[in-house]
Amino acid sequence: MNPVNYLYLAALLFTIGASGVLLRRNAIVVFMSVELMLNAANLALVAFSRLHGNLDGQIIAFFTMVVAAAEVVVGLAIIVTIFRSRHSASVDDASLMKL
Amino acid sequence: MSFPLLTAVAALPAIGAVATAAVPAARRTAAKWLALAVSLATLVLAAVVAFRFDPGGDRYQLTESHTWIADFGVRYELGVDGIGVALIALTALLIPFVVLAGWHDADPVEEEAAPGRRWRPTQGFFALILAVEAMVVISFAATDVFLFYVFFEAMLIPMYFLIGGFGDRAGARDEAEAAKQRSYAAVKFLLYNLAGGLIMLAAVIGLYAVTADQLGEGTFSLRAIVEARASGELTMAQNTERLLFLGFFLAFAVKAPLWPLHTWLPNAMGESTAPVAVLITAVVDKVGTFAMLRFCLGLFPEASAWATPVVLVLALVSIIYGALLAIGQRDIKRLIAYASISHFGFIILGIFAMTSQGQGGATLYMVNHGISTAALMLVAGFLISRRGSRLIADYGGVQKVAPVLAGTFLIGGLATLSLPGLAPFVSEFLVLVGTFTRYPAAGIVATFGIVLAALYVLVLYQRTMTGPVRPEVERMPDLRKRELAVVAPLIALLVLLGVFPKPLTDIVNPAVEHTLSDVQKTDPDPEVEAAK
Amino acid sequence: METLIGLLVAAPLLGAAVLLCGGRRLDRTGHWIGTALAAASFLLGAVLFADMLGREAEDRTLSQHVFSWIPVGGFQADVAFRLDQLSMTFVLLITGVGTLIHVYSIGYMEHDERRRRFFGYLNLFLAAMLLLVLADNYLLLYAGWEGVGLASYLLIGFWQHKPSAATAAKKAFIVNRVGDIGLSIAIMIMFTTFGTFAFSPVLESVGGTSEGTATAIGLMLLLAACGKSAQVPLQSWLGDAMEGPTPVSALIHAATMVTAGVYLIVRSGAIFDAAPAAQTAVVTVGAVTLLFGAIVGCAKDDIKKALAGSTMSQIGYMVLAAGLGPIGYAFAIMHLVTHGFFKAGLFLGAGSVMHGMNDEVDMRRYGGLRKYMPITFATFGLGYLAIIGFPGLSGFFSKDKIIEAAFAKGGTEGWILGGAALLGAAITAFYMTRVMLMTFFGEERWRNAPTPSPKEPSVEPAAETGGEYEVPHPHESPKSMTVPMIVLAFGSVFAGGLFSWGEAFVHWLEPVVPFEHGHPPVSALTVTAATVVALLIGVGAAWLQYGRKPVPALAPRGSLLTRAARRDLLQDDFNHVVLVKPGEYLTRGLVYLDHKVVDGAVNGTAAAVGGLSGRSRRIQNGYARSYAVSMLGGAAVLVAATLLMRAV
Amino acid sequence: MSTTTELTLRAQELIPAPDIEYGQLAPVLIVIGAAVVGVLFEAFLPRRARYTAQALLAGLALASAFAAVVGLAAAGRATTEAGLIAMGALAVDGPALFLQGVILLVSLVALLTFAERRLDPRAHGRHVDSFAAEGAAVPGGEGEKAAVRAGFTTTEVYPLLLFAVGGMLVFPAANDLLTLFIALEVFSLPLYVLCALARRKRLMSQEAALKYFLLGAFSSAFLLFGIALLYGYAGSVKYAEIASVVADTNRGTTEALAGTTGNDVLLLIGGALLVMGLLFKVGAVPFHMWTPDVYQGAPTPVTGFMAAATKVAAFGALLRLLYVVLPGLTWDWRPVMWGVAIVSMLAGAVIAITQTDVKRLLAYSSIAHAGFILAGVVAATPSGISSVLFYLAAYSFVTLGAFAVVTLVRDAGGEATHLSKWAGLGRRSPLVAAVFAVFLLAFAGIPLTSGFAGKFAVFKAAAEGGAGALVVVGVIASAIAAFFYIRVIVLMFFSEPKVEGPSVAVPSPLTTTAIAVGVAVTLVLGVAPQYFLDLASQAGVFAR
Repeated sequence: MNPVNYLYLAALLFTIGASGVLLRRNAIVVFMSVELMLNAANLALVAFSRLHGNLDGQIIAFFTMVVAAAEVVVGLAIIVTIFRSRHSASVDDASLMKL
Repeated sequence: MSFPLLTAVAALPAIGAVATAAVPAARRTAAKWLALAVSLATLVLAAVVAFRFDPGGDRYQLTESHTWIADFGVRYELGVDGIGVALIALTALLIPFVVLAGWHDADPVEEEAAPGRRWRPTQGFFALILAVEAMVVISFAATDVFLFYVFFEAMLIPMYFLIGGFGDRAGARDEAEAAKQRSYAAVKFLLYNLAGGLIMLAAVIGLYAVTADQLGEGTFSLRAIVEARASGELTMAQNTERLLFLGFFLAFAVKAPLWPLHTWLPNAMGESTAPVAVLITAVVDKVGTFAMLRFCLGLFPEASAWATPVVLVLALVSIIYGALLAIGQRDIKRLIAYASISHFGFIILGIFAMTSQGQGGATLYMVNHGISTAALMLVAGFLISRRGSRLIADYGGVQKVAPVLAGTFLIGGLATLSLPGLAPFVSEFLVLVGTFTRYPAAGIVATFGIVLAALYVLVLYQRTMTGPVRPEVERMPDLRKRELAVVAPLIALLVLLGVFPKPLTDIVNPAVEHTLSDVQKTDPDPEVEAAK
Repeated sequence: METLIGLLVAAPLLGAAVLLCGGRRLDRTGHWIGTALAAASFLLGAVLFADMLGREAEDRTLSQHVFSWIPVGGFQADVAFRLDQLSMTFVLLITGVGTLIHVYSIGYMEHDERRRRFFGYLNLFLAAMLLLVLADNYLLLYAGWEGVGLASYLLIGFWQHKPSAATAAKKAFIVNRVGDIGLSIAIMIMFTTFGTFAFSPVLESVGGTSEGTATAIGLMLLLAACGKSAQVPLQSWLGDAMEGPTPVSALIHAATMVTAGVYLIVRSGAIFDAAPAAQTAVVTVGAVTLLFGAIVGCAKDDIKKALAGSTMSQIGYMVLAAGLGPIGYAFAIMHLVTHGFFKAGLFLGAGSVMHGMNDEVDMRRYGGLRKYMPITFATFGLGYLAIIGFPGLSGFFSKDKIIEAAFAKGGTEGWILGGAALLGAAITAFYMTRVMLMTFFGEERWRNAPTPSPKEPSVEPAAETGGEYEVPHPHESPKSMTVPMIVLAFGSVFAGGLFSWGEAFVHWLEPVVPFEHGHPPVSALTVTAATVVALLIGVGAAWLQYGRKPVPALAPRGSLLTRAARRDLLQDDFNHVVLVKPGEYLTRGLVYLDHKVVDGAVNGTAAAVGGLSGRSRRIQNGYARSYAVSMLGGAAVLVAATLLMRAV
Repeated sequence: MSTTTELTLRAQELIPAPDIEYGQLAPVLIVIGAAVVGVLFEAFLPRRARYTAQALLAGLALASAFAAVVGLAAAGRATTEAGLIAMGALAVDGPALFLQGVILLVSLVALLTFAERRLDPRAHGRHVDSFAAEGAAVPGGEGEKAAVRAGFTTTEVYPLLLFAVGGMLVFPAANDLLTLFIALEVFSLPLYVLCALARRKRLMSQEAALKYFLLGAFSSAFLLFGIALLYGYAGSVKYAEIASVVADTNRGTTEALAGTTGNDVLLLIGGALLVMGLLFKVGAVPFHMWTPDVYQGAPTPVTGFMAAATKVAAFGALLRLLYVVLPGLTWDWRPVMWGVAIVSMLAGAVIAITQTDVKRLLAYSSIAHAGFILAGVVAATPSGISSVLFYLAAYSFVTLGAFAVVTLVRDAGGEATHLSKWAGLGRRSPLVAAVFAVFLLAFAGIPLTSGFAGKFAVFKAAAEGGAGALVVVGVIASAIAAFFYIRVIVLMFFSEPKVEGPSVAVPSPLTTTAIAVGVAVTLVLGVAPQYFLDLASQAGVFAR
């Protein structure tokens, strides 16, 4: 099947992820949506890599996974600290600073 | 490489400023004397400049030129023509009086003066005055547009602190309100001028772009640009030139100030102490009119000619409007401020009349107005400091208790209404004649200014000095030695320059001829060749 | 010799400088210094006069170039003097009368602690006035012109603690300034037209320019003259000027300064000759003023104000004469001189009366003073006879000539002018007789206390003595005051005769002031007769009114004209309504405008930016997700924009 | 035996072993290496020793890295010897070295403020710095109290700082999209953590971290997707090759490419997303929203570091991207950048007017300045590049200094950042107020300060690049901006001091040095900028 379809899928996933970020309150979920966007990018990379027949795309995908993992570490750390100090993982509750 | 005289004239007060600021908190008086000494030394240097200057010589003399910021094509280029000399002399001359007059204006109030406090208003006050002097001198001597711009802008900062930090405490009921009005005035002053300056910045950059585009590498050197224009290797598109001209002119019109960009001046002069007010109107504002003469006309002759009608009208409006508002004021210092607006109208009128009388008169006017306003404003300051009020209505019959004060005040006033025999008459009449020869209507309208001037001066004098003595002023002491030492020389100078202005005109005339040749204008010939 | 000219001016100037800067230590000697220097310059004048007489009529003109004053381009103003017969006449008048009045003031100002300053001002005036008449170019003349204005300002307001005095002084200066506009514009036109403003070149080359230009210059000069010489419509200040000490009124506002306008017109004769329209304007002003002043003079009860009105009217005569051209110039000057004598005398007399009546000025509070102050009576009387033109006295010669010249103008114009002059003569006789009678004859109205009247401002001095009234003890004034009066009286008697002895004066002036005989439609004798008749009528009427029946101590309401005349024919009310009030509204309006509109625009902009800021910062609502939205939106815009850019 | 050798041989011909110019990588390697060592310190050194050890280590590392950069520059790597290293992954050229130098100096100064521990009052007789005793402990909870009592300090900040610096060093030098992405993450992640570690106002600090993290991750997702699209467009992630495809030299080399390569939509969208990711780091409108909150919440030393260093790095990367990869697209991205620049200048200036918190104020001002710098970026001329380089150098030191001063003004609740508390500071401690005034004037672009020189350079470049309109807008924006800088000065000098106003803590030599350096640079670059302008203009050429 035409590899270009994978691109459409990737775009779709990316959009879903983005809208997840905008719509969900729970920090964890928001963060998962970001991960989804990253993976959408990965999919696109791999698809392109297939199209171009060179490995760069796949290599980047590997790197991305590592980065994502690193982000998870930092992200979760932050989110958990917040959760412990204000007993809520809602992104909207964290709005002390404004204007 | 001869001794950099002009740099020295600027550097001396600059160093003096730093030194004064460094005087420890406890030694206030020392700071005052130091400042006075420095300002006097500067005066001496300025005198040397005046003597070294040869009216018959080149257009710009005592020149210095070093690269400063090659990337911007900026050079540290100094040089004076007669106009510059006159104004540098004026500046150097007035500062000692400003210092002397402000002797006690910055003495800290008790609880501030408490030992151990690091707050040192006195040192700051005099240091700032000297700093302003240094910057003003540079901008009078700069023949590099960028260099001029830098100091034109930079001098706002010390002025800003002088206005906002050291208002006379006669403004409002309580110190808090006074402080509020002060900082309002200071901010207004700064923003007005900064805005003007930033517009000019755009024009300065534009000028660079133009020169860079046509001369290969951008330059700000006034002389280089003027020569290039003369030789035709630099030509500006009409619209470009006009836009650039406007950019420059706006900045100068704010500084001058020209109606309708004047509203900062009454606040600034009203809220600040008399010496600072003098500094504003007699020294700093002159940079504006001076720059019109040197940069607007020098760099953009065609555009200047193009703008002349509008400028003349605005100048006339300033003359009449300023005078009328002066008549309508209740506050002595604001009255003087509006009077100054009227006078700046005359100066600008003279500059754009494009005749040797007009521009020569305008230059003399800058000097004379500086001295006369200084005299009037400083005496007014002494008066206000005695009664603690700026309202005209709070005075009456002062001449009975303090005749000398009243007398000097009257002389200052008479100078302001340009009575023959006192310096301002010479310049004002020159401006009028110079304008009339080319624009009769404008000349006639401006002439009405002299009646209005008589009105606001004499009304002020009548309300404050004559009539029955009010109980509040009964105890009022007459002028003290220090104060007399401030006023007497100024008055002597007014008389001298009114009776024998020749030395000044001799210096100024050649410079004016050059400026006129920049704009390719010559005086209109008389219609009948009179039998001489 | 030339160098002496400068000294003429320098001497009194030095005096002024010394006296004004000298400080209290000169209080005891000040007045002597002042008088001495005035006398010195008179002597100088005399010396120069002698020298002048010693030379041929043609080369009597001396000129001295002192230094170059304002040299800028083609504009070359010099400090240079020109002493010819005309200016010489003035020099003698000014220094002579001036010196006398200095002497007089020594006595008159004896009890004033600011006497030193008074003399300083007097000297300042002399210097300025001499500068005015000696200048050889219009700009220097202008300097003197404003200088005398300043001196008059200082002297009118000499008693500054009196608000009325301060106001009068200010008014005088400002009205004069209005006139000065004329002079300065005239100079500008001259410079533009001739490239110079020195007398001789300008006057010689007037012919070269258009009549329009000449007319313009002429009218401007006339405006200046009106201001300085209190001619309609700029006469309103002279009446109030009487607030000044009486010597001042005598010297400045009768003898010398107020005649400067006449000098200006005569001096610029060539210009007016080239501009008939301007001449017509001059004669009109003259005629109107001589009647105006006379009428005002009839209604005033304040002795000085009455005399002021008369001054106005007499100067009207001079201006009229000056406007007649060569047939009148000389007589204008002649009347000017004689008037200088008798009017000064009259004022000094009035001063001496006030001196003896503890500063009462209301003639209705005088009466029967002749036996208390005989010398004053005598001198005043002679002055009176002179001014009404009693045959044989100086006023007669000068005034009569002017009336003749007026008729000689020819045509209806001549008749009108002549008639006006005649009428003026009659009225003069009337009001002067009135003054005379009310002051020196009739019963002694000053014995009983004044009935306070609301609409009489001039009882202020009496009011100063704290309400209850002490009867004055009229007495003759000290020598220092009477001697000058006597001298002046001599002048007022003989000057006229002397001058017209074989037209001596006219011929003396002729080299500088062109003269030609006027030919009145009727014989000169008829005119003279008519004049005499007119004066008899005037005297008679006055006697019927004030001589026969007693003068009421409180002014009767009087006819409409009388009341108008008391208020200077509503001049001030006119100015108030037409100029002052609108001016006040204008300034107030502008102050408001400046604050609300011009300044408001600036502050408004600032406020607007502030408001914008306040509103736009709400976008920053603290919610991370909304931030994300803006980012996404931004990204969308970015993408869209880039695509768009490629599309177009 | 023989098979293995055979395998290795085949592997070597399949995957050629990369040759790395370690010498030219030295700056990065030193910093990263030091960071790793720092982590080891955390693991093995006793608590007492850590602060000193870490601070020294970091200082040493940064200093020697800077030395290395200077060395490279001296070796002509900035000009004649400029080139690509690590198989084209990194560029060692003028802009890279210049910016790396700036970043290292900035970090060095920032390090001083990190190590400051005299400002906060002693806790249980121990000096404490501005970082939480134990980041993981609940604010105000038992754990925190215990940690404080035990005198814990978060010395991890130093390795984190070093990692961030390492990332930043790579960022402007990155010469392929992958390196770019990695570098971005490498310096972002430590920053997220650093933001969360304030000692006072911890809730706000954590909130700042959360916002920064989420939005940062969000933006880097966009960036990554952009990378993907560009890769799809060009079939490579190397700048040079993408550029050549854009310049359409080797269009359609292989059949496979035919479908996608030269599909400009991919290029345009990809480029836009990529640029957006960078604009986020720069803090340009409309991607600026995180700036105020994060600047306010983060520990002030960290804010200073971020505000200065991140901008430098991000603008470096942006410059390289726009000048090396997308020059063929100039006419596509330029108008867009115009828009962003204008909006940033105006919005930043306008919104700042009504701010009441010093740190937020500075945040908005930084947005406005991002706009000014963009004006130079769009000039698309060599002088544009050098002007931006100069501006970055000037700006970063002013910013550092300003935030350093902010750390000094304190009351019971820690730093007193609310403007109302700054009233009358000039009366109480003229020197500090004066210094801060100098920084504000520099921000406002008053002549004789570095701010003016930078602004002039940028506007001049813009004008020459034919962007006169930008100059005018910039001028207007500066006028508006001047208003709020002036406001602060008025507050400090012309209004009466509050009775229970904040006190100015007397700092240790560390912060003093930091501020002094800031002032010095501000004035030197203002009065005699020539030398540095030369440096910048020499460094204004990218290696391709």
